[in-house]
Amino acid sequence: MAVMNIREAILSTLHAEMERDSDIMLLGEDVVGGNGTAGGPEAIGGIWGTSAGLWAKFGPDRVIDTPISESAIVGAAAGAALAGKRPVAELMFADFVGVSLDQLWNQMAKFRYMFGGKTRCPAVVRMVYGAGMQTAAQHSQSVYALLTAMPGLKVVLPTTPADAKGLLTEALRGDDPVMFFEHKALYGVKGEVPEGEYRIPFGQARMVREGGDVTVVACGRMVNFAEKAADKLAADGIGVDLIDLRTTSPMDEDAVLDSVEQTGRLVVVDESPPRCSLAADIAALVAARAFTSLKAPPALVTGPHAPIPFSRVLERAWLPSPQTVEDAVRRTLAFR
Amino acid sequence: MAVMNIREAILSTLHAEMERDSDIMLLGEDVVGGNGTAGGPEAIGGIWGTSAGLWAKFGPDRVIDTPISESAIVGAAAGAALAGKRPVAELMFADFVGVSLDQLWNQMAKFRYMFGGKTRCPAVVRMVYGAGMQTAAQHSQSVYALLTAMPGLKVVLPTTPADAKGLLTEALRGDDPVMFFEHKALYGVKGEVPEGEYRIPFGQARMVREGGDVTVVACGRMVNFAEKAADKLAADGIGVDLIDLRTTSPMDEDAVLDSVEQTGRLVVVDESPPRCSLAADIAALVAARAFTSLKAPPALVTGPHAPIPFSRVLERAWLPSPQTVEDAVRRTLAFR
Amino acid sequence: MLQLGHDQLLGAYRRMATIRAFEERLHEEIKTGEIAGFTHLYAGQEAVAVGICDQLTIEDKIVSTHRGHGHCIAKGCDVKGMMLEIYGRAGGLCKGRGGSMHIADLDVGMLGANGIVGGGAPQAVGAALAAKVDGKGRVGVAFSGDGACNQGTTFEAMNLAVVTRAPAIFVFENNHYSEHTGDAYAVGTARDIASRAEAFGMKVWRANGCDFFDTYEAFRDLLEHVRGGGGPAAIELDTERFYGHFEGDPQRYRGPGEIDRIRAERDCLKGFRARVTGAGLLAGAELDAVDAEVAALIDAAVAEARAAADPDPATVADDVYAEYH
Amino acid sequence: MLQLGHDQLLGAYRRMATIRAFEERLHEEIKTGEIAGFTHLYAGQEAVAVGICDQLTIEDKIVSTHRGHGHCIAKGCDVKGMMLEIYGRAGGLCKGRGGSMHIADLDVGMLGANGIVGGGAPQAVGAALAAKVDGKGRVGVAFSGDGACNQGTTFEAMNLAVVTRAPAIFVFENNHYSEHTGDAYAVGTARDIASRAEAFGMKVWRANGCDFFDTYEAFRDLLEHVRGGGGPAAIELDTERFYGHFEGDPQRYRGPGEIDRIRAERDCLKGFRARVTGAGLLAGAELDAVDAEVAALIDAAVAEARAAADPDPATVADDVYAEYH
Ligand SMILES: Cc1ncc(C[n+]2csc(CCOP(=O)(O)OP(=O)(O)O)c2C)c(N)n1
Ligand SMILES: Cc1ncc(C[n+]2csc(CCOP(=O)(O)OP(=O)(O)O)c2C)c(N)n1
Ligand SMILES: [Mg+2]
Ligand SMILES: [Mg+2]
Repeated sequence: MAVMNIREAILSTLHAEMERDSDIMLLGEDVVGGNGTAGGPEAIGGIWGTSAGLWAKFGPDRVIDTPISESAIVGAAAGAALAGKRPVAELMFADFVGVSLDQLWNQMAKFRYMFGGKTRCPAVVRMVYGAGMQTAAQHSQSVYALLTAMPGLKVVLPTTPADAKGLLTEALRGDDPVMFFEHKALYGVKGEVPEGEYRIPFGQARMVREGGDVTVVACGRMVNFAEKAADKLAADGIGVDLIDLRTTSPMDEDAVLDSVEQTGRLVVVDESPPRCSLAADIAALVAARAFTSLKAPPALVTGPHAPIPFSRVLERAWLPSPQTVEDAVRRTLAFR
Repeated sequence: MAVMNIREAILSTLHAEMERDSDIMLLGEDVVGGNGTAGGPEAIGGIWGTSAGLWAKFGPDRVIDTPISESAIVGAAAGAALAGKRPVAELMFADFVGVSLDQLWNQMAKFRYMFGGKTRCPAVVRMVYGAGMQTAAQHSQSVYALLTAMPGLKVVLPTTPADAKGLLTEALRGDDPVMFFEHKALYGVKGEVPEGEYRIPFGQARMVREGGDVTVVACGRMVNFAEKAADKLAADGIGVDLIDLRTTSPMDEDAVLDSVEQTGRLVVVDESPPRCSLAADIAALVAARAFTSLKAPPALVTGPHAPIPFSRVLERAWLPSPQTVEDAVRRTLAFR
Repeated sequence: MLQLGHDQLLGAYRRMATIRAFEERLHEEIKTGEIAGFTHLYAGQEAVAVGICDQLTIEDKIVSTHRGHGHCIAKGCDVKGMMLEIYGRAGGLCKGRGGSMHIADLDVGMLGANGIVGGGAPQAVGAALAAKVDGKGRVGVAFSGDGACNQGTTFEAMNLAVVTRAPAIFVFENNHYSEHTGDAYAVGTARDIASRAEAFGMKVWRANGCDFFDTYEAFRDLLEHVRGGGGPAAIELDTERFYGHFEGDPQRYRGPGEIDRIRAERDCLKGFRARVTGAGLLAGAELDAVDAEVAALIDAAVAEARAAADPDPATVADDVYAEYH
Repeated sequence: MLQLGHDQLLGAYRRMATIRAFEERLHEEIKTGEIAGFTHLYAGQEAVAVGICDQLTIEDKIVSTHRGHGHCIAKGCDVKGMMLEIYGRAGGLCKGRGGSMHIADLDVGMLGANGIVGGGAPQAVGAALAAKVDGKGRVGVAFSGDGACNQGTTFEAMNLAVVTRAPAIFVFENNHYSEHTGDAYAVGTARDIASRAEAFGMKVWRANGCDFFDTYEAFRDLLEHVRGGGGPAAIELDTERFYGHFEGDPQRYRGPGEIDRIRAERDCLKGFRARVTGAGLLAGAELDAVDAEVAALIDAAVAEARAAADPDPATVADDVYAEYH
């Protein structure tokens, strides 16, 4: 086991997998950096530090800086995947699905189905998401619900360095398009990472802790918030089943349903506005499939139906927090 | 009252409102048709027949044919709205939100909020949606959930000619961006339409019928399917409260909750795949806010988690139907 | 023209004639009401698809448009499989899931028709970037219409290809209409599509897309440039569509006698026949024989498609993923 | 240059100096950690924003970029309101909801900075189409960087403007970098952005964006063309950014001595001062007095911003809609 942060886990996994499989190629804006400048290529190496050294090792045919053209980036990944490669496209911010959605949704996601199941499109689209750093309305969004809704895509959100490695490796070995979400506020999170080959199958949630009194389902950075809440609740003798979904498509429905069948109480924490959200999706799942177990109404902890504001205090008010999770748990437990 | 179909209701409303308000302008692909051809402008007049005669009456500055450039169409509407006009942009198919999402989601929807509430962006984006005519995976989708999820947008889905008039008029008089959905299989639906000014406030559902045994919530073409199911159920003495949402953002939560408080049973019918859908949204709403009234698990009638297929039999298997709605109602009622 | 041998010429004729017969037959079949959805016929543009695809190998990739039948046939898709697909049958090339607008066959390097105008161009660049990694001189080809050249994706794709020196080829089939709007209106005032590609620094060619030989020769030069590592290139073909935008289009935007004129003066099949028989390269009887074979093939395809089984509704959600836990 | 009177010249200097002082002060303030998020400084490009906006009226609309402070100040946004906004205060121009990347003031015709590269160009065309309906000779202006010129929306916007003959103006500020990549790499091999606009059939101008007078004069001609109904036009300005892409950028992509050189040779403020004092149009002391006033204004703005109240968290979901039932 090596200790590293999520950024390092992603970078080292890309290095290892690109070495192993010469079909993997990487493209995006400034993933090399410095092209066409006096400083020369790799003057930067990816603005998030997740592609440093790849260009030098694998060359310009496999590590490609692109113009600011997200539709072309994702579309080229789609085409390269159809042509037999395993492209990894990087969206500098997940918000840029706005300028590339068609290639994700109507192209990549649908090829296999439209073409009668005879096609594989193993493209991985890495995208940096999430609020908490005052990057405001157009650079802070968590668009996983939008993509989870789209048949043909898989959606992955690691929250630990080990999961980052295991899930990225799995994405690069599979045959379907994968939306790989990296939270900008989690890159520095450290943890132990298994050495050597390490894969985590999609659709298997991580049981972060078992407490038995209430089921809290979360993903991404919200898992950390929920953990903090769970710590405080534990001090009062309240036991939380905390489920980190890891992948929202496919989703580990059994993990959620099994837990709710025990606890009878559900809190979902989702870094997004409430409407047609992942939180709603999970609450509906539980209401429909664990109805008789439910002892209290499902509680949805989300942002408000509003864009994400810039100001520190407003952004904090927008986001769920350990406190709002804790409050929701207590309210849910108080329900009779 | 005049009898007309939805297509005619939309066209006549556009004529009337453009006459009344010189700030209204229309833009889209082939909304005039024939530009740059021997046949000349208005050789066609809109491929859906919803803009015929507007160019001749209001001239080329207010009725504008565009190249195939949906981002520019929606973006130009956004800009014209900021500049004080009331643009109506047409997306020939709602699926083309894929190539224009940024201008809808990160621009139009967010201006007012990002700019501190000092801005209005009264753009109406009309888009043609829905399955049932074998237009396959890229021309059949019902993308209202995706846009309902986005704060700053209003989402409207008329199902009758009267509603088409009343809701479109309201959209053209309001100060917010409105996503106006026209189902391609509903254009020919006929009905009575009030003469003169007629507005329907957003956020007020239409109670299609009151039956008291079960609440069925639907929108768009699914309302018609639900009505057929309700007819059959009525023959067996089962009374359906059928709610046509009309607008999904804002949504008439009270209409849904009030009905479920009476019936204790909910069926939602949604022409879309199940994940993070409007169906899930409503089921979650009810589970969270009418928990104690619920006597059975909410039933979600949606398409499967798959793109929409071309083949007639497959498309029929994909879509909800009067039969699947009826079955869901019976299952819900059978639940003890 | 003289560089093509007898079999090559006959093969080219066969493919063009197959496309024409396929489309003309569809035009009739659609009237029966048995084929629904959108069908966009390629008749009139055959010289483009065949003049280009005849010079590609099975390893070269093409990406097509909503008007894709011609590209499919030219690249080698099975004609019966296509007909079954358009009828929505289980035995169709895409099991009835795609229909006319979404035919693909990756085994022959046909990466898909596309219902989204402009959707394909970036994908062709991706295929070209894949080819570049392999270093075997393969290319990625994007077919686009004059309307598609206005879509942002097409521009982005051209620039990306130039920046990365991808062996990508942009084929602009200018049939002068995007739906019901003329290129004189929609393609800016410059009107010429190739000059846009030039502004990205690409080498461009222009040819008569109703003339197989002109198309073939221009594309031969272009292909030599691209395969030789000269970077991406574009070609604009002046061509004609013989039918409406989609089946059902009243075509009120056409000038009086326009269709008669283009059919009389710009029919690539008639032109081909006149040239090869005039030069004594192929005999009229040989071409007649091909016509007869093609007619029989299409008859058989339609008969098979009409009789074929629909997909099993229970399979509606299959094939969404390679695997989904 | 001689056409500008004393007050116009002094005003132009004041606006350029205000932008420079605003940005240089922000560069310092950001180090205190009190300003978070992304801040992109406009220093070095002042001659563009001012050379252009000085010729626009309050009824003309501009759409800006992520690097928007200069455009805002040049178009007349309140400087204190901007500073408060960048500090995220309740009294900010956008109530603290937008921050540096989303400053707008519709009352002065500034339709917004934009965090999405390429997002603004179609909106400027929309504003231009609105102006066309009104028929009063107003224009819509899109500022775009050399990086933004590769985004599909920018191309679509140019074509749409040409097709509709909208009084739209595309201002390409080529500062030779998009983030950490050079224009020599990312803008195809043609390198010149204006020639792309030309390929759409637009009239184009090119000027030295570090020279106020060159920019001013070229834009004057352009504006005459557009206001006169000549259709859309584009101008490419060769300019420089003095700081990193965003605050915190290590700028390893710069050549040795590059920043010193551009500051020495291409500083539009120094150039302006030399020209106007050399020609005897303004006295050095007048300019010094402006510098002092500007410094005082920025000091006051920062002091006010530091002391100002944050927004009330309870308002987080206000202002999403004009009304929402
Ligand atoms: C993104 C998108 N916008 C609009 C359409 C509707 N549409 C289908 S074909 C077409 C015209 C295409 O014209 P062109 O590219 O010249 O191809 P042609 O039909 O002439 O072959 C349009 C507008 C679409 N399918 N996709
Ligand atoms: C759609 C989109 N893609 C990428 C980015 C990230 N980004 C912000 S600024 C920038 C570079 C822009 O370069 P340019 O247009 O030359 O403007 P400059 O920064 O030089 O003023 C990039 C890539 C973005 N904000 N939006
Ligand atoms: Mg065409
Ligand atoms: Mg730049």
